[in-house]
Amino acid sequence: MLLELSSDQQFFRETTAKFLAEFAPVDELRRRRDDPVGFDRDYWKRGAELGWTSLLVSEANGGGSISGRGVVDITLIANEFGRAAAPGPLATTNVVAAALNDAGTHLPVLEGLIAGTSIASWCDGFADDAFAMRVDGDEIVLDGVKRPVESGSEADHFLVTGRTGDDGLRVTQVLVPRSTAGVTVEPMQTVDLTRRFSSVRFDGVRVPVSAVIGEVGDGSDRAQRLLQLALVMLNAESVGAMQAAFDMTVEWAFDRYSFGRPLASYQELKHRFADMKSWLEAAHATSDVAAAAVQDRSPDAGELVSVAKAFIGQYGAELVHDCVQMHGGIGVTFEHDLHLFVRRVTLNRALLGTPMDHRQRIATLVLETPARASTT
Amino acid sequence: MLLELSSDQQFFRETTAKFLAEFAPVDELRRRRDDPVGFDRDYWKRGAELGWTSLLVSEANGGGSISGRGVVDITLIANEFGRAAAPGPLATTNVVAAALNDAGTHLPVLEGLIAGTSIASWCDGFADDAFAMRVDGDEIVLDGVKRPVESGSEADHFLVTGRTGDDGLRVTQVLVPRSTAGVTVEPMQTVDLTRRFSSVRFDGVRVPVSAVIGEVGDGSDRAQRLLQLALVMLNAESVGAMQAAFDMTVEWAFDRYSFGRPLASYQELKHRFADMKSWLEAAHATSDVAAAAVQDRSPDAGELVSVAKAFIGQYGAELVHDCVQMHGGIGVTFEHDLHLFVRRVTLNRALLGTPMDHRQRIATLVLETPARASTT
Amino acid sequence: MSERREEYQIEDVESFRQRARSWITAHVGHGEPRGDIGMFRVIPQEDELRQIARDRELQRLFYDAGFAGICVPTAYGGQGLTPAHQRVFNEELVGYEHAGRIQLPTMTPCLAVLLDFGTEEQKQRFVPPILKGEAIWMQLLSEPSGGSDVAGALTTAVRDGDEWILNGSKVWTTGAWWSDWGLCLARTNWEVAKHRGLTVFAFPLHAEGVEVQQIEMLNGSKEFCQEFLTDLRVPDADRIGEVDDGWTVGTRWMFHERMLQNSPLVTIPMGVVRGRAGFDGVLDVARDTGRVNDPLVRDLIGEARMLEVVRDQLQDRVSEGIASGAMSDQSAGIARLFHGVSGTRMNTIAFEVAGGVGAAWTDADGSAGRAGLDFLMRQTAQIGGGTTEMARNVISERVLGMPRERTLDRGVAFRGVPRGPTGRTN
Amino acid sequence: MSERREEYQIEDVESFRQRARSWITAHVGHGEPRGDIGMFRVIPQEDELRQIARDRELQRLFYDAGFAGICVPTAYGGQGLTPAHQRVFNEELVGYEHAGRIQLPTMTPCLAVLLDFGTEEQKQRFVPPILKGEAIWMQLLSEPSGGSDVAGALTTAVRDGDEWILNGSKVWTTGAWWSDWGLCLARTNWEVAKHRGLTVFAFPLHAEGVEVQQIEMLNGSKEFCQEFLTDLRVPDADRIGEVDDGWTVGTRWMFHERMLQNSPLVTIPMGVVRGRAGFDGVLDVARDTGRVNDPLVRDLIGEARMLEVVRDQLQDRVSEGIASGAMSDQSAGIARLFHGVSGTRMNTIAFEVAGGVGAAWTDADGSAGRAGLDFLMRQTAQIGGGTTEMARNVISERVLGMPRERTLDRGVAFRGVPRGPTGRTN
Repeated sequence: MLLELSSDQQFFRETTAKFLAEFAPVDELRRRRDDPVGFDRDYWKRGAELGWTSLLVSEANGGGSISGRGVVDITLIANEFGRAAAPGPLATTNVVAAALNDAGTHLPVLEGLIAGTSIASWCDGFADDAFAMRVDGDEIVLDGVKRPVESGSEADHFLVTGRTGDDGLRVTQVLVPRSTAGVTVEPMQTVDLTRRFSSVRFDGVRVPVSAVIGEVGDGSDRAQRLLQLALVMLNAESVGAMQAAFDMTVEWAFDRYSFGRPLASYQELKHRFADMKSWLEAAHATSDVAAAAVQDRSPDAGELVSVAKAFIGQYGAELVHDCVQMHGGIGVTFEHDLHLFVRRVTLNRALLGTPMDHRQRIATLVLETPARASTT
Repeated sequence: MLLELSSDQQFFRETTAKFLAEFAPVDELRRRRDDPVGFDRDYWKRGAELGWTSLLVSEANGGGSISGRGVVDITLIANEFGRAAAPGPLATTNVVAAALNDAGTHLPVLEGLIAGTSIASWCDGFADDAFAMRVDGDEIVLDGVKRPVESGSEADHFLVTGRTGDDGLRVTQVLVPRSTAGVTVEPMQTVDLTRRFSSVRFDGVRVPVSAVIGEVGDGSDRAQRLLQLALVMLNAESVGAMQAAFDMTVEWAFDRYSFGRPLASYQELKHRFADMKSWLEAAHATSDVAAAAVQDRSPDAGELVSVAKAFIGQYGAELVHDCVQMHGGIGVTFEHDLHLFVRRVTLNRALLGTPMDHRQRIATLVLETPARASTT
Repeated sequence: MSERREEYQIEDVESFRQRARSWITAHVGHGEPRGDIGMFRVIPQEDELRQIARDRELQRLFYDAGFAGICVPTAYGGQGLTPAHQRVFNEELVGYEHAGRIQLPTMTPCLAVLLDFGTEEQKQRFVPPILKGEAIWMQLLSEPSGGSDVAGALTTAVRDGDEWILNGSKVWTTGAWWSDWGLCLARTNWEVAKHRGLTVFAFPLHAEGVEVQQIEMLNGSKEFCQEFLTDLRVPDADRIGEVDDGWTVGTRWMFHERMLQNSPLVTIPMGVVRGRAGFDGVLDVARDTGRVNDPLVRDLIGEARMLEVVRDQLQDRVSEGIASGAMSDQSAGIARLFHGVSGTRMNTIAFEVAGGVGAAWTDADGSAGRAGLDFLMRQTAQIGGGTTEMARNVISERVLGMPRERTLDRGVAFRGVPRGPTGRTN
Repeated sequence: MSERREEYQIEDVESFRQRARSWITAHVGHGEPRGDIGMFRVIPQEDELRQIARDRELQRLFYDAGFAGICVPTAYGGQGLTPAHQRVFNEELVGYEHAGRIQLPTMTPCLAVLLDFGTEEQKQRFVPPILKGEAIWMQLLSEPSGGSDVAGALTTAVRDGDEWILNGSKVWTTGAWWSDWGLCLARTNWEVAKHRGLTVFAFPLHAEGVEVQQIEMLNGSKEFCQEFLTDLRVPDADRIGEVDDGWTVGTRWMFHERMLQNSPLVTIPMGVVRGRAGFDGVLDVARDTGRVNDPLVRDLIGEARMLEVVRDQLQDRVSEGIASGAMSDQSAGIARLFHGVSGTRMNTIAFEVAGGVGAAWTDADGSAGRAGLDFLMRQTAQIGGGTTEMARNVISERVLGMPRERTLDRGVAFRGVPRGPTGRTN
């Protein structure tokens, strides 16, 4: 999280923090472990009233940011989600809202998303899945499976991206109502306690051309930007979860005595805490820099979100697991709170590209950048 | 090194250890830094009299092992070479000796190698280089570059492997006298203080068919075995160098005081020593098991030498560098002895396949083993 | 530990192998090729009870055929043979059913401790039921407040005539709810230094005064239990070792614990415990995700294979070193450390290879679908059976002879040792 | 540290940028795109002297144009501007010649310490020659016996009237043989605790009583020196800070040292020190070995790039946090730790990518041919400028507030502190 927030941002962040402390306490999260949805619609609607769903939408379309930099603002919320391991389809709904805002289509749907009365799921992932999309007269026909789709079982709409055109190289995005014939939603299992994912099958699903977000074939840049936005939110959330696990473990190290001394007095543990602190601050830094670059639509935004995702995926997991190690056996019990954060970091590490995937992407971006290619 | 040696093996090992302490002390190694050869012929001849060059050769051919298991015996010498960072073409000469012994050809050359009066260099590496070899009537024609070739500048003979036959799939090995027309030896730079390497160019070099080791096209299995033998020696030598660096650093930790306490009393350093000890013992174990498998021509010998090479390459380097770190600045000065062992471990890590290369090879071997392929 | 018969009486190892092979092929059914013991799997309780009942039957089958307690003296129902015989039996058992779920901690450390420190009467009484599969033992060593400091036990035993009255709580016992006996380290003297006021007791886990609660792990596994001892009465005849000398017992106890399946008292097919969730798990995930031809995945497969092979080679070296006396008993910590560190790394590799399947999966994803929950439990490889931190202490201090870590509980009455930031000392 | 002029007097940063750009393009030659400062390169001594002479000329060029000491008060020959102006100047200097070899440790920590603790007279006397390139300073801090414990200095200063007589030895000074002045931490009182008996002095390195020896590193580099002080006489007027209060100076000194090129006193083109031998080095090796299309090499390229980008992002965060007061000065250790650990990792990656070329090479192998010798020097990234171990101590104790490590030298007269296994205390 940013070292310095404006007073508006600080108030905004604290409001969400207090709300989550009241309505998503750890015992509530545990109770939801077998809940097929993972969150209450009412909880989500009240969160939307706090601004969770409007930050990436222009004021003209009914949204609005806190600081004029909505992508930065939403990292504050995502960070609090991580600190509380909070339920709710934050990333997926905001990605769809950003897409509709960007294209300027489906504004009534966008209105419902902002109000929190409707849920939409972004169906795309890090890599292109095998998915068939074609234009058939004034209809779009979809065939294939998208997975994992966050909150697929609750979604009223699905944002689906595919390739169209004779060359198969044009990217088109459509918004498919859940009730459309041929759409099947199958629940998946997951590492998280409250997040839910589905495998969504599209069997010859037909939607009118009016379902297209923007225009047929104009989705390439938008799809890239949506991935960047999703990564920004995942990263900020993971950093929040890392912070929560770290703070909890520092406290434990002071309180827990072994051989007559607090754990915090053992040099080997102290040095591991120092390493963790360096990873944690680095995670904050890289998450924030990437968010700012995406906000500014900077040319290196793609590389910076991948750098952040690769780093936070790798070192975030190492950090929370070292927190577990510091706790010993109690740290892997269901009754302890630590696993709530281990789960969230683990989930986000595996979603939308692992560290290995993103390292490969970084290399591709670096090697294909003309400026750098010319330095030798 | 093996935990338990026979009394013969123990005597044999100690004889070499004493010889190296007398004739290759650390100051002598430092003096040789700019010596284009890196060792004395007389030193080598006297080592040969101690058995350095005869262990992989049958008694019938003038050699002989200590324990009846020559591959195991030679790891004792290689280990001492590592402990002393000793000069001399141990691996390369023994590989050629093993080849000639195996094929039963060029016995007069073999005799000179055993006596230490002649040096031969094995020119092959981990991967096939681009190298052209063809049979032209009763001659073999060689074109290409082999590098790095150990002690190439001193070698009287070069063992060169190439592919022959219409399909280019038959492996042939030839012994090329250094004086042959078209052979050019160019010195290379290296990380080691006394080992020397060359790039050897063969420009339309013609040797008679009698230069072939064994027969034309029979070299495939032998080439694999030579690589295994070379890896066994490199591994054992690296383990010896790891042991020397570790022992020196443990002693330093007891003697060096910081803030009024010996380094050995700091828990964080103690735990790193524990990690190093586990890597060191593991390196001994995997080196020894691989050597035994190569001795026994076990079907998994290829996998086991790669496992050992990958492990010792990675963890050996981490161990010696952590020894440097424990020493601080003094550990990277030329006057300190530590770098002698860092160099040897570094050299062997990069020779004949890096850890990454061998991990890839392990995966290939595992995935292509029918037994394992059928377990799912 | 296992008194050998006179040399001329001992059956030749190869002839034993033939006999074992004949019997196993004739009388033991085929089992799963790889085990999943101690992997925190989530299984219904009725299934677990059925598995344990079956393991008791198998143990009895081995006993009746003369293959239980291969290294246990014949006087206590064993076979009086050598570790080499046990190893051969474990080799021959590969691919067959076995009583693997009830070997640890019953055979080691519990049986091993009984053989080391039990009186003749205790050995006569306790050992045969163990070998017959009638008595499953648990180790009551760790405490909720204790962490790695097992000698800092707060569970208290007070003498009352021929009995002792125990109060306190123990934790991290595997399957105490279906086990029979517990071996328990308790404090019998608060007025002396930590290690000098401990005593070891044995008691039935279903005795009055013992309450067993299952602990739920984060992945839903309920493999572990916590026990609450309330005015539990234990006859002095069930005390193991001398009064206040429990740390002598405890030191050997922890050595036996580190031996795990390498103990010559354990009958488990060679490679079963070693194989699971290590390299084979990585390979399964790579296959189920269709990634075996990806060079990056192959790099990870190569690393996992390397770690597993070296881990086992190191274990063998250390076991042989300890057996021959070339290494001290404390060197067992070297293998334990490597086991833990390589275990978490292999687990991480499996998770990386699983890719997005590690986040969310369906049953159709096969082994890859287990990678996510397994990853959450990653550190158990470095916690269970003594943490890697404790192993590093042991290696640096006891193997390398470096200065002991400063403790605030040495040489002072245990009653006065700080146990929390407020200076609270009970 | 740098007193700002009155608000209305300060030149606007953007106008400063324009002015700097115009002047640089008109008066400074083009330089190497990337630097290799502090990389232990092996160069002939005459080349090194020529480079230093050129750097002195450049420093004078900047001084004469009003671009030296941008954040130094005008009273001492500086420009009295802000860190933002320095940053802009460094940005504009990218691609041009610069005096990079004589910035560290002259500008920080030496100049920074002089500005913090020098008397008015000392600042008037010492600072202008530094800004003009006439005085290159070295820090005489570490000692051969000292390791990370710089406060354990054995170099002794004894008062003799208006002078002090210094005896002892200092080590790890960069290029002392071509430098002019040294800033030296010495012990002035052996009868008090370690930190309370130190004092800081300045003296010319070519004074009588100073012998400078070059140290040869394992790769042949002779960047570092060791100094032997024998009855060196230093006037009390060249004492920096109070007598026996040298640790107050030393604490700031080490803070300034950790700032490295992030100090607002340093003029180095943005990215120069950062770029070399990190990610760009990896990329060069990959290109020179023709491996950029190998997915495994791309994985390593991606990792190196990630580490470098995050390292710089972290450095910026910490610098901003310290500047704003959101983080303590001690937080500089966080960036230092990451810098060291990522540096050794990037070095290792370059060596792995070099493959067999890392073992033996010819000039034709280009950058890849440097990977082997660089790898031998890998740990310098975690040793130089304060070890990563010390950074971890600082972070855990001073940033996270964990209990201080037990030392045997606190609260006792330094004379009695153990300095070796025999109990030898000098």
